[in-house]
Amino acid sequence: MMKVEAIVRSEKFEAVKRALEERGFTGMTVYEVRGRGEESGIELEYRGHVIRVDLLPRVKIEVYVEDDRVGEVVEAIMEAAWTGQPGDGRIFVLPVLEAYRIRTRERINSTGPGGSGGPGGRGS
Amino acid sequence: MMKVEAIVRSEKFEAVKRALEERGFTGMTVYEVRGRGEESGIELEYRGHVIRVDLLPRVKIEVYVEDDRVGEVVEAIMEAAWTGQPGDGRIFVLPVLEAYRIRTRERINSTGPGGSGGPGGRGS
Amino acid sequence: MMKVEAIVRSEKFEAVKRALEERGFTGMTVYEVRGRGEESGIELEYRGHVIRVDLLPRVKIEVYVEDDRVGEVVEAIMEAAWTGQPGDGRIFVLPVLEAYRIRTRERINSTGPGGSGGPGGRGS
Amino acid sequence: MGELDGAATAWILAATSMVVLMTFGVAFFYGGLVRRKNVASMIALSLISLFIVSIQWAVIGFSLSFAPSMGGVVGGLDYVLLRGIGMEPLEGTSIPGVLYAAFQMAFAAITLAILTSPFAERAKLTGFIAFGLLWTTLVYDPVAHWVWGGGGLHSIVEGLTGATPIDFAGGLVVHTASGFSALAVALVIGPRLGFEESHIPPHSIPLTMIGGALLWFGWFGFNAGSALAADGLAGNALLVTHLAASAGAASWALASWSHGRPGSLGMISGAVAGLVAITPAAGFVGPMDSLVIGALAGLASYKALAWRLDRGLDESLDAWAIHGVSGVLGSILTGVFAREDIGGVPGLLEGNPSLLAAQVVDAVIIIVYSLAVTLAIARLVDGLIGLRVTPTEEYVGIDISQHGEEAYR
Amino acid sequence: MGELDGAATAWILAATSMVVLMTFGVAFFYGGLVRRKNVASMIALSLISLFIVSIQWAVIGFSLSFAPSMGGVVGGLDYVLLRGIGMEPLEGTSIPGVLYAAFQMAFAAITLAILTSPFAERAKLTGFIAFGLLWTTLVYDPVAHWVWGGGGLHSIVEGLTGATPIDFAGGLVVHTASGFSALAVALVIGPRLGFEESHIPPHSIPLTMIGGALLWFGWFGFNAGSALAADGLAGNALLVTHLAASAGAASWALASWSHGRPGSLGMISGAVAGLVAITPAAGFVGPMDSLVIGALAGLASYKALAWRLDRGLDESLDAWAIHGVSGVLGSILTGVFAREDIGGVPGLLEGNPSLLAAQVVDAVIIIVYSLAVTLAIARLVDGLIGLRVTPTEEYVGIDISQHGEEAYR
Amino acid sequence: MGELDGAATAWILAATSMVVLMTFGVAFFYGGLVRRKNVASMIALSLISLFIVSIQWAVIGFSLSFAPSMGGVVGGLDYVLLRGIGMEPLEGTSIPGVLYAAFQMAFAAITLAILTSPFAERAKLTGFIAFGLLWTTLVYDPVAHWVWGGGGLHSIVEGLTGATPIDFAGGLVVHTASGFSALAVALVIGPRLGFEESHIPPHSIPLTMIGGALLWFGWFGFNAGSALAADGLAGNALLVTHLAASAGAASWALASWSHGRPGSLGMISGAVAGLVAITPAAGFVGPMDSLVIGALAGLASYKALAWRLDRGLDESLDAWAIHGVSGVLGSILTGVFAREDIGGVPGLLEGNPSLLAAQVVDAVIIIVYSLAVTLAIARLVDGLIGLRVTPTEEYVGIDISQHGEEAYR
Ligand SMILES: Nc1ncnc2c1ncn2[C@@H]1O[C@H](COP(=O)(O)OP(=O)(O)O)[C@@H](O)[C@H]1O
Ligand SMILES: Nc1ncnc2c1ncn2[C@@H]1O[C@H](COP(=O)(O)OP(=O)(O)O)[C@@H](O)[C@H]1O
Ligand SMILES: Nc1ncnc2c1ncn2[C@@H]1O[C@H](COP(=O)(O)OP(=O)(O)O)[C@@H](O)[C@H]1O
Repeated sequence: MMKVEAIVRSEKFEAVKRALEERGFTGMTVYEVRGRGEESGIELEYRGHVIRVDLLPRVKIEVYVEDDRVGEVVEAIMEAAWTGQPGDGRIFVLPVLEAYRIRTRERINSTGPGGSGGPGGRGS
Repeated sequence: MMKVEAIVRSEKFEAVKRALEERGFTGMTVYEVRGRGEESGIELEYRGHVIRVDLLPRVKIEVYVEDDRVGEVVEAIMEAAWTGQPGDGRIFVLPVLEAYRIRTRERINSTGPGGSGGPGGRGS
Repeated sequence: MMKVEAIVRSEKFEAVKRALEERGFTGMTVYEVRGRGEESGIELEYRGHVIRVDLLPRVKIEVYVEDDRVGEVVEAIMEAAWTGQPGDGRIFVLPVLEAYRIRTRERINSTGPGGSGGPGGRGS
Repeated sequence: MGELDGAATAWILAATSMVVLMTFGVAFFYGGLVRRKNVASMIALSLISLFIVSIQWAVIGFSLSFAPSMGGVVGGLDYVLLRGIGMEPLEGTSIPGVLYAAFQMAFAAITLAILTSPFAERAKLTGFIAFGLLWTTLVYDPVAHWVWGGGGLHSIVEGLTGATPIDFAGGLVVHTASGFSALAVALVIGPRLGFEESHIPPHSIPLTMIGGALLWFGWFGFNAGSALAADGLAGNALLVTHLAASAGAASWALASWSHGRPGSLGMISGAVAGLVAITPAAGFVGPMDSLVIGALAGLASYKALAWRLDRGLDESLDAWAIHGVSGVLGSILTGVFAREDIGGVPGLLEGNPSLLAAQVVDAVIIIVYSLAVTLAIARLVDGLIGLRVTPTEEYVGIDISQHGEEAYR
Repeated sequence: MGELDGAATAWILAATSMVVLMTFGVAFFYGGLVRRKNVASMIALSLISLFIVSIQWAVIGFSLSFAPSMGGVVGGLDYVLLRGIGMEPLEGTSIPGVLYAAFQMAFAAITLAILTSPFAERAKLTGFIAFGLLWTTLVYDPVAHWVWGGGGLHSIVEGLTGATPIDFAGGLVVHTASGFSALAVALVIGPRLGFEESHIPPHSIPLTMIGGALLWFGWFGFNAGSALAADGLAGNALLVTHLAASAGAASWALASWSHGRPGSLGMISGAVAGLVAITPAAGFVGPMDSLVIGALAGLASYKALAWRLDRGLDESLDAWAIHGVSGVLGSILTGVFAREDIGGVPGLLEGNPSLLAAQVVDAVIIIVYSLAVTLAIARLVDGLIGLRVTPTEEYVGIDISQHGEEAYR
Repeated sequence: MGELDGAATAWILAATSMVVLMTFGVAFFYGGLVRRKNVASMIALSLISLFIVSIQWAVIGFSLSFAPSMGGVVGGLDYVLLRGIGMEPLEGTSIPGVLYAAFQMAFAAITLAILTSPFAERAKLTGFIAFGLLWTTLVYDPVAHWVWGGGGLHSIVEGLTGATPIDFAGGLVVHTASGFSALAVALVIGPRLGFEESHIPPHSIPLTMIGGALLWFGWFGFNAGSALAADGLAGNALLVTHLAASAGAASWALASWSHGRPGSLGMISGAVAGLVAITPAAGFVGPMDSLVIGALAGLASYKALAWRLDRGLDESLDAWAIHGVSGVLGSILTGVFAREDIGGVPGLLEGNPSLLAAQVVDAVIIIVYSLAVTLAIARLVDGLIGLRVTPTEEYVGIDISQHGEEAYR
């Protein structure tokens, strides 16, 4: 199992959610963050002064997903969140060692990190 | 060292905190998120229409813990957060490569990811 | 590529941001969390009662960075966030398997987790 | 008809506006005390109280309360649709009839708003509206009639005790009736999900404080307006109202201090308790009396709140502990402290025990009536329509489930 | 000069204060409806309206509106810098001249505040200030002069229809003018970035409700204050104002209920629609009329809002749908419901069709004038200074880009 | 005893309510400016000021301020416990004695609330209460006595300058006294932890704006109420109050614009500076004067704020820069602009330099007295009880450490 972390524009969040839904990924956890990329924010010129607005609101979406479907999730997000302008965001994939569903108290990941099999057994 | 990420019901947070405390896990970082699982939210029927409330408030709890105590943390959360209803949440375990305590400027993890030993030495 | 997660005092955040900037790390994602460390919070004495304020506001900073620059990031944060008092915070380093920039739709990590090379190829 | 007094009219124009604003005060006071998922709903319940009661009042409520009595039980239908209420003063008053009707309308509206407390975070919208219309018609209007409209209650009480009970601005009509009715509703509607397990904390103290500020401000219109004149009695009512609020805030703060820390919510709750308790007394007692009344009210409501929490009773926002308990207390203390040179009626301290007796009997009758009729209405509506949303809707929050809204983004 | 009436003065002192507070009501009402990155800006636009219009008013606006007419088009310069306005009443009034000027000033200020709606989340500060000063001078002041200042419009309309149009408290001057001007601005300034793609949700319903509360409260000063006396007419205005608000809230709630859930924002919007519609009528119609007027206004504004959303028109906070549409509707319905025994003028229902005709013609003239002149001003300012920030600034938010502030931490 | 004037009473009933609301205005104004961990505390400090000063006032404060003088220094004990204050007017007034006491009480309360500024985010609750009671008794009450209560200061100043100093609504008593006392407290209590290192930003601009709205509104009661009548002078006070606020907002906006962006906080701060400066002048100057006074106040307070920031002085919420500085400025400008035809006293511009001299001397005396006595009280309380929480408590926040509350969830 892996964890996909995507940082996207707030106004693109609905589109991303829909894109994931369409491909059958309903599970997700989201929260609001502030961030900036390599351009180090936006510059506003103002009567000679320049002010740099460096941390802009973004939404962070986390999706835990089986290894073999990571590519689909990344693609869905990438397409839906794209505008082509600076600030579109990033997607990162992290390894997950174990996963549990609290309601059923079962372990739910079939594999360990990196798709290479791993310490976890199939829970359900 | 590993990182345990648990997404639980907001109203269960106090119970989870207590359960962790009781077992000696005082360190934690928490924040509010919104999420949904596989059921893709809750449906409300309303005069013929159905509206789907898909992102419900949850609390995300993060606990960084030595490899050999991960099981205890998972179990404590699992028990305290459980109601048996959809929406109880998930727990994920991620590997941590290095860990530092800022106050003492020391490295604090004894092992690398996945309990397999690793690049980090014991800091204190 | 790796992910550096730092939990620091809210009032130190500006200093940390500056320290990272100075070393050329502009990219970051931040959000507000509440947390406590091993001391399990702060005790306030009050007319005989003691109340324990256990979750204090902190800022969590996430920086995704190439493996070979992790040390620099950790050091920058460590120095800027330090006060020597309990509550200074922690830094953790997690492995990242894949990374993408949405705007250019390219994969941006040169290596997999732990600096050991990995499944990802260089994107740009 | 009376003769129009311009100064009185000027003041009651302002006072009526202030009392209308109080209903929003309740909205924000209560709104801050619930969780963020229910704040729009909590505010909406007060807003709905304001507009449905106002319409009911124009159609029939004013008539049921203030028209010539049908057998002492309720007002007749003479003023239905505000017929005959015009720009001239009604008999015995010196402000325009339309303004008198408007002033009284604002009282009726806020009374239902106070009663939204036990509906907090679980009200089914249709159920609340049905309940509210029935309650205003069957509880508020008759009680207002008995106390202020020339209804028969007072002659009964007078027969029993030898004194006419007094209620300057609605300690019984507004606060006792709504407070005890809240208790009845709480019993029928049941506690919120999760109430037993963990404390449900307020989501915004500043919002509650904004509500408290509007209440304190508006209460001057409420009490000093009840003089229906711009004279010394109105001035006295204003001063004692403010002092009782201050003393209530202080005594609640001290009471909670002895058990822990004095919270800002406690202080504002104590102030409201003081305001409630001085309401029946404002035209009958003096400044020093009002300090005592306010201080006692702060203590009494503090204890009542602690008691209902101990009992596990989810009368969620304490209409009972604050409005009910301090309303009764204030009515009784009016019987103790009333001064002949202020309101023309001597109380116990001036050697007139029968007023105290009248006050007690009056309060008991109104408590019993409110509890009984409200229980019946709540049960009826709960059976027919439902007072409460489903557990899933409650879990998601009333804002989304009943109003389709999210309060904050 | 008239003789000073103390009671009238007492009431108008309070009423003026209340109308000033309404401008803050607009600030918070609008502020809650925008995204958090623009809330300080949205509040600031109303605050700026308040202080620039007030200064303009003292310098020249009062004179352009109320000084003896220059050819019926606009007031002369007799009262420039408030020359000659003192503590004695002006001809035909019974309150101090300074107070009259202050009361009218508050009306001028809130009118521009209402018109900040289409500037929401994209206003360039310099552009707005230039626009605001021009608009107040070229639209508000002449229109106020025509309707209230003895200007020539009314004699023209009277010539056409045989009746003098009536506008008790500014249904046309304040609400229609600002509402239709908002439409014109929206056409020039264009929709917000992202408006077409996704719904832009309000960031704080409680803040909007606080604004709504202050509006409802202040409106009593607005309408009942327009009687310029503390008498039966003022009382009537207060009562019908409240009832129309209630009916508007109820009818909007019902209308939205039939399509989904009745939101708290809908209820308060309906209340404002009712308040707008009763504004021209408040001194001419009775309580039952006001229930009808308010209910129709709630429906009309609800439909208008739906229509402009369908059309993809980003008149962002609905000054047009609420103030414009219900302002016109109320003016017309005044022609229908006016009662001779209340305001001295019979309407259609009392067999006087010419009043209705006069009301319609008056409304049409003011709509056309407002649209045309506002379009011209907006285009001019847009060309010279710019009404709108750059896309980058809009993306970052107006609070940071125009004010250098973050509203919340 | 004077004769009761109904119209004056009607207006002062409303005005007193408005001034009480202002204390909540200060609460929200200040509350928005602190960090979220201290907002409940900041609001509570104003609320505590309101209720402890009100009780003190009823017990002894009114007597110390307004009873027949003890040697010109302070009022005697004739009115202790409000003895002898009844429903009839006091000598020389035409409103009920109880209402006069209530109106003045509201002034005393808000003065201490203004002075909570340097306690922000670090006040120890017990220390603040002790300080507040001492300060009101030893600073406010005597100063009020000197200026308004027939105390001896004015005859001394008159002896020195040949003119009696004037203070219409409390530019010196309320604003100068509290503002300079805030400076003294700031010196004793010391800066907040972290103040030197980084800017401490406000957590909610909307909350501060709500406070500002209530202040602006209430100030009409404050200034126009100080006429103690519903007449032309009250009307003049209302108009000049509004214009000064407008000009202050405008001038602060322009001043900050020349250095960066004009923030909404700057505009509302400028408005408050204008309101402060017109307070002593409101019954003595005309509308055009008030524009000048307001504009100068906006500039002066802007500069004063910048100066205290440069000096690293943590007088946290700028009671000194806004109330202190503009209070003195306004008092002095009253000596410049006073017009005989408005308030009966000519100023410098009408050829009377001695009034200006009297105003300056009066201000200096009150500044020196406030600074000296407040320093002594603050040191005393700091030594005996402590004015400030421990660093740990400060770090955690005053809401939790002093009140056991969290403001938001
Ligand atoms: N190195 C990084 N570490 C952490 N977060 C980052 C990093 N780079 C980008 N982000 C996050 O991604 C968001 C979008 O990045 P940005 O650089 O603006 O987009 P782009 O991909 O166009 O360069 C940022 O606001 C920030 O939250
Ligand atoms: N695949 C997933 N990716 C990210 N977060 C998830 C995922 N599945 C569940 N969650 C998080 O866990 C929470 C609870 O999940 P839910 O499905 O409602 O519980 P259950 O375990 O009963 O199915 C969700 O609100 C969401 O925040
Ligand atoms: N074991 C842990 N798991 C998760 N978060 C932790 C853990 N330990 C500390 N933290 C986070 O780091 C913050 C600072 O920790 P703290 O213990 O106060 O500092 P110190 O390093 O001085 O012990 C906490 O508020 C919490 O958010």
